[in-house]
Amino acid sequence: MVIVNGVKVSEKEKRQRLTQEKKSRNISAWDVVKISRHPKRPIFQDYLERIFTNFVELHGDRAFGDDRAIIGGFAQIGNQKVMVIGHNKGKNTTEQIERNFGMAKPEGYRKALRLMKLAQRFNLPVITVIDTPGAFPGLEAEERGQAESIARNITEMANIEVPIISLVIGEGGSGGALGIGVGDRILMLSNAIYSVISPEGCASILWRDAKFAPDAAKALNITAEALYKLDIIDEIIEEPTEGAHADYQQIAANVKRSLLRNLRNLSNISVYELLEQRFEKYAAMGKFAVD
Amino acid sequence: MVIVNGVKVSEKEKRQRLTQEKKSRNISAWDVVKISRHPKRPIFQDYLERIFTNFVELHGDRAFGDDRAIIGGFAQIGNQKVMVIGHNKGKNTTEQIERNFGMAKPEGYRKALRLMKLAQRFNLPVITVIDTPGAFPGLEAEERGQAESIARNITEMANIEVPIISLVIGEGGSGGALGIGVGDRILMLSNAIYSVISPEGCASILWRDAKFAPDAAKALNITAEALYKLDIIDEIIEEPTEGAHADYQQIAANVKRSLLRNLRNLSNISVYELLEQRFEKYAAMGKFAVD
Amino acid sequence: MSWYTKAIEEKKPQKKTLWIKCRGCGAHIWASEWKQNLSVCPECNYHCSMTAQERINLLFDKDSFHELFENISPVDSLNFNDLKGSYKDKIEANKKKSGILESVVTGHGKIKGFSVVTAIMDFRFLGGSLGSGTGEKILQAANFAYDYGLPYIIFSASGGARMQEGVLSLMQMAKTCAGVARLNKKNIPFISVLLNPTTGGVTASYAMMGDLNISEPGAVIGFAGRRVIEQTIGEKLPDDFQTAEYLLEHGFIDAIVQRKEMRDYLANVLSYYNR
Amino acid sequence: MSWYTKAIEEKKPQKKTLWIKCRGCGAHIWASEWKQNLSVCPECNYHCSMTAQERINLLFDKDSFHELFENISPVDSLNFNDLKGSYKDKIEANKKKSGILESVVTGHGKIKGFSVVTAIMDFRFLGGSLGSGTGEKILQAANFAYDYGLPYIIFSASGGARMQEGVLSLMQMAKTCAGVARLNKKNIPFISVLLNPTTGGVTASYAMMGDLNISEPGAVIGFAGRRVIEQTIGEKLPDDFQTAEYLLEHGFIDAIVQRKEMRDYLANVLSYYNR
Ligand SMILES: [Zn+2]
Ligand SMILES: [Zn+2]
Repeated sequence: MVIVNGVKVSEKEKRQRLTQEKKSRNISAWDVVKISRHPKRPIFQDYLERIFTNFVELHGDRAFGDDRAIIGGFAQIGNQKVMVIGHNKGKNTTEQIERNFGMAKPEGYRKALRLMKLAQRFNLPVITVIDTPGAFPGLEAEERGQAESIARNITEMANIEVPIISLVIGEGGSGGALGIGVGDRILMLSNAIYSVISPEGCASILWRDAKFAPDAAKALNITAEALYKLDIIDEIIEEPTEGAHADYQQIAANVKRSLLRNLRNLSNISVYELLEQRFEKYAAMGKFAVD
Repeated sequence: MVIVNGVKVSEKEKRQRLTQEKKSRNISAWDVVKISRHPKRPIFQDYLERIFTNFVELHGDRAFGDDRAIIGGFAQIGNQKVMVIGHNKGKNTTEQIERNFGMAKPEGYRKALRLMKLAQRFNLPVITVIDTPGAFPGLEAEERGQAESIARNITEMANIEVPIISLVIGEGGSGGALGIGVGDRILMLSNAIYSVISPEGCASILWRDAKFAPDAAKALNITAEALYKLDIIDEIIEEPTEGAHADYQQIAANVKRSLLRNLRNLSNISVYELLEQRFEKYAAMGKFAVD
Repeated sequence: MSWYTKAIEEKKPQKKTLWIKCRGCGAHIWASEWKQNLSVCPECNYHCSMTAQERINLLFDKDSFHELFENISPVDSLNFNDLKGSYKDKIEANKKKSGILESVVTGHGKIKGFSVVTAIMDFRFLGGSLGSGTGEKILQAANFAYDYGLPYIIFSASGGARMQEGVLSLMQMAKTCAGVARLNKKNIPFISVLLNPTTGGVTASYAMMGDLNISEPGAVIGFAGRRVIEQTIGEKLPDDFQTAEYLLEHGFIDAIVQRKEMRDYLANVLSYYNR
Repeated sequence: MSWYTKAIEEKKPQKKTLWIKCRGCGAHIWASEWKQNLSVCPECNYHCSMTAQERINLLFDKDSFHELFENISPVDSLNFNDLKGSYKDKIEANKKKSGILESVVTGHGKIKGFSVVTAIMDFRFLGGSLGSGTGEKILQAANFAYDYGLPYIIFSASGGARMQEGVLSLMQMAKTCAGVARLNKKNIPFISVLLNPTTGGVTASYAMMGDLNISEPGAVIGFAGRRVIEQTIGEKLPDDFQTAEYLLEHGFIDAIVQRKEMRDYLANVLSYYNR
């Protein structure tokens, strides 16, 4: 017997569920990787400017620093007030260096958790926006508890008593992404990726050469389409054919529509139900054999 | 009308309450300061060895480091299992340097808070042992949130759902002492001091010269006797006449007896009542005029 | 803990003063311009301290502020005397000088329509030090916020605990934080505005415990005094040490807000409270 | 996230081996002495890895251990093929090699009389990697501890998430931590024992979230791989980087316990649980 996310699902059922979203696209997983990293691809800041109003940035982890690789604060989307938190890649070299290319350190994850608890105090839903090559793999990050900070976020997000929507807009790089990614809904742009390891990293371990990254990308199932099929994500937000960078207004409109719909759907659930459903959602993830 | 700790108290009543504890002692506040800092005065470690058994030291704040100026862990006193946390001064120069003379940094206060929450999880009462000249006044401590860490402890200790007993064995130095000092009971050795500022610091500000420290010591009301009169502390544990250093066994026995009695008294209070009483205790502290 | 108490003593413009010398840059500014600019230097943006009443006027909707617990004042319970005289005399002098009875003014009011409970420290009164009366008022106001489910905003400006009340003043740190802890438990927002200067025991208690910690540009915020730290480490500290900007960089301040934008900023933040 | 998966592959003594070469100091130790010393080098105290079964024998009261969820095993749901073949084949080979069906053994048992629920990772099975089956077993065991109100102890030894299951393996971090979060909420102790090596996604999830984090001497514990970090910072890392001793110094480990003292230590800690 094969368990698909906790329940037996026939392949037919699976295919039907996908039909509404699936577009016949003739691009490879590696093409998607390249689009997800396109230098002109809209970043968190672009969505902040186009979708959100009245952003009040809040700084600091109250213990060590203010990591610019993750930013967050109060914001409004339509008439809905939220806490929005996201990886902050930067649009040019200066910004990218200041923001460490969206690779957060422990103080970044700890700030994110602080803001989620603040959202709980203010009774606001949380939107997390994911776009990172991964958590920063540096000495000081390791020293100050990169692992601890991600582990704590993943654990405590399970108990945050307001709705959480996670949106993958570009690169969903491993633990660095999941560290703000434990949402009640996981949405993903159609050319975003979400992976346990970078295709290059995987290729250099399992193929002994990073140049096999395209093979690794395919094998890892990192595209929105693949992840929807695997029941990891809840919704794919369609990009323009060439990718989100081709039409900032269009993709922003699509993202906004999706966020508002999902906020609405989550708004009438009691805290008890919300946390039960969140638990069940993650408890159901994975495929394994029994006997 | 003068309010003494939230209620009108007649001077007569006050004196009666003190009679049982008060000894007619012909030593000045400054003498007490000197005894409290006596190089041979028993430190936390001495009580750990004499009163507690089965000590399991637990390390680290889970964010930055393991401050040796505050140590703590599971321990047993008589048959009672507790979490014990205290300032750790050191007995010789090597130890004193390693432990920074009992002057804790933010990571020390954060470790202490972590252990109090651990005590809550294990349902164990907390004993905090205070003996510090003050929180470490250094650049790195300031940078990493000396103020924040003390403030957080003081605040969160108000909500810790197990009994807390705070015991001042030597120097109760200002915020650095209070950072682990918000107990349901505050006990103090008869030659310990507890002060908002060191006598030297006070003298150099208000007398413009540190050599007036004896005057400041008297004015500040920092002895156990004075603080008992002011309803700040709950109990004075008597030392041998010359001071605790004269008889380690005797003072350890006195401390143990007092701790066990207070643990017993706190053991049958519901969590709700405990937190209410703790709130009322601190809400009542202070003397001011109304109208 | 009150190393700063003496260190900073802002000179407020007198009625007859024609110009103000800025403590930030030394520029001479016409008193009328200075006042119009909310006691902020138009040359260097130095934010000079304000009285509690000036801050009420600046931030609260007209006639919306109602003072609470105004009948609380200090007593010299230890008969504290130092070289310059008795605490008792200082209390009287400070009452007279400032026209208020304690180092904090408490009340409730509206900021652009949003009801809040507030405590506003006044640095003129004994250097904004935290005494028993101060602590009592701050706790009472917290309890008021708790009872009515209203957000609580404390504006701090203080040299720290009030030495002349001994450990009674130290315990005000625990007393005020007990109030904050109750608000936390009931999920009522507490906003801390740390003004120049906020130091010692005030920083190490309620002032640092805001759900949001907000400051004004250049405000000095610290625990230990600069001089004490320099003695400890044996070197000179950087110029921006213990400024609001430094604390923001180190993760302890959410935002630095210009004085003229504070009212809008607070109203905006309050609009996010969704209960 | 599995940089270590290949890096460390302990050679276990074969039946016929007369002596063992210590990976710590290179000394040659008689196999019988090695075994008697619990696979710890008598010369340099290097703690060599143990199988799950060896650890059960070492720690649990005789015949007290009952395995749970033993019928769960991996599936190659992505049809993952790399240069060296299919994940499917690897699963079968690892089952055969190790005699267990997943990288973790779960169950309940007693340590000196104290009942606990446990999950014990076995590094032999695919480098102790965290796959869907691993995550399922660890969560199920957490739920068992939750339902019965028993302390939960996880012994980790893992190269991290299992790449061959793609994001499914990444999500096991959230899945397992959801179990830990429920224990936290119910105030049920969770003790994490981090063994050599514990890295990547396992360190960044349940392994770091113990109410107590305990380790053995010299255990390598880290998030990013040493080589990756050296590439990032362009310098060589200190020798003790990412050892248990290093993590203790940096505040992430409560105690380092010698293998021969682990049983007593855990029993002692468990004796403090007072519900
Ligand atoms: Zn100026
Ligand atoms: Zn060896």
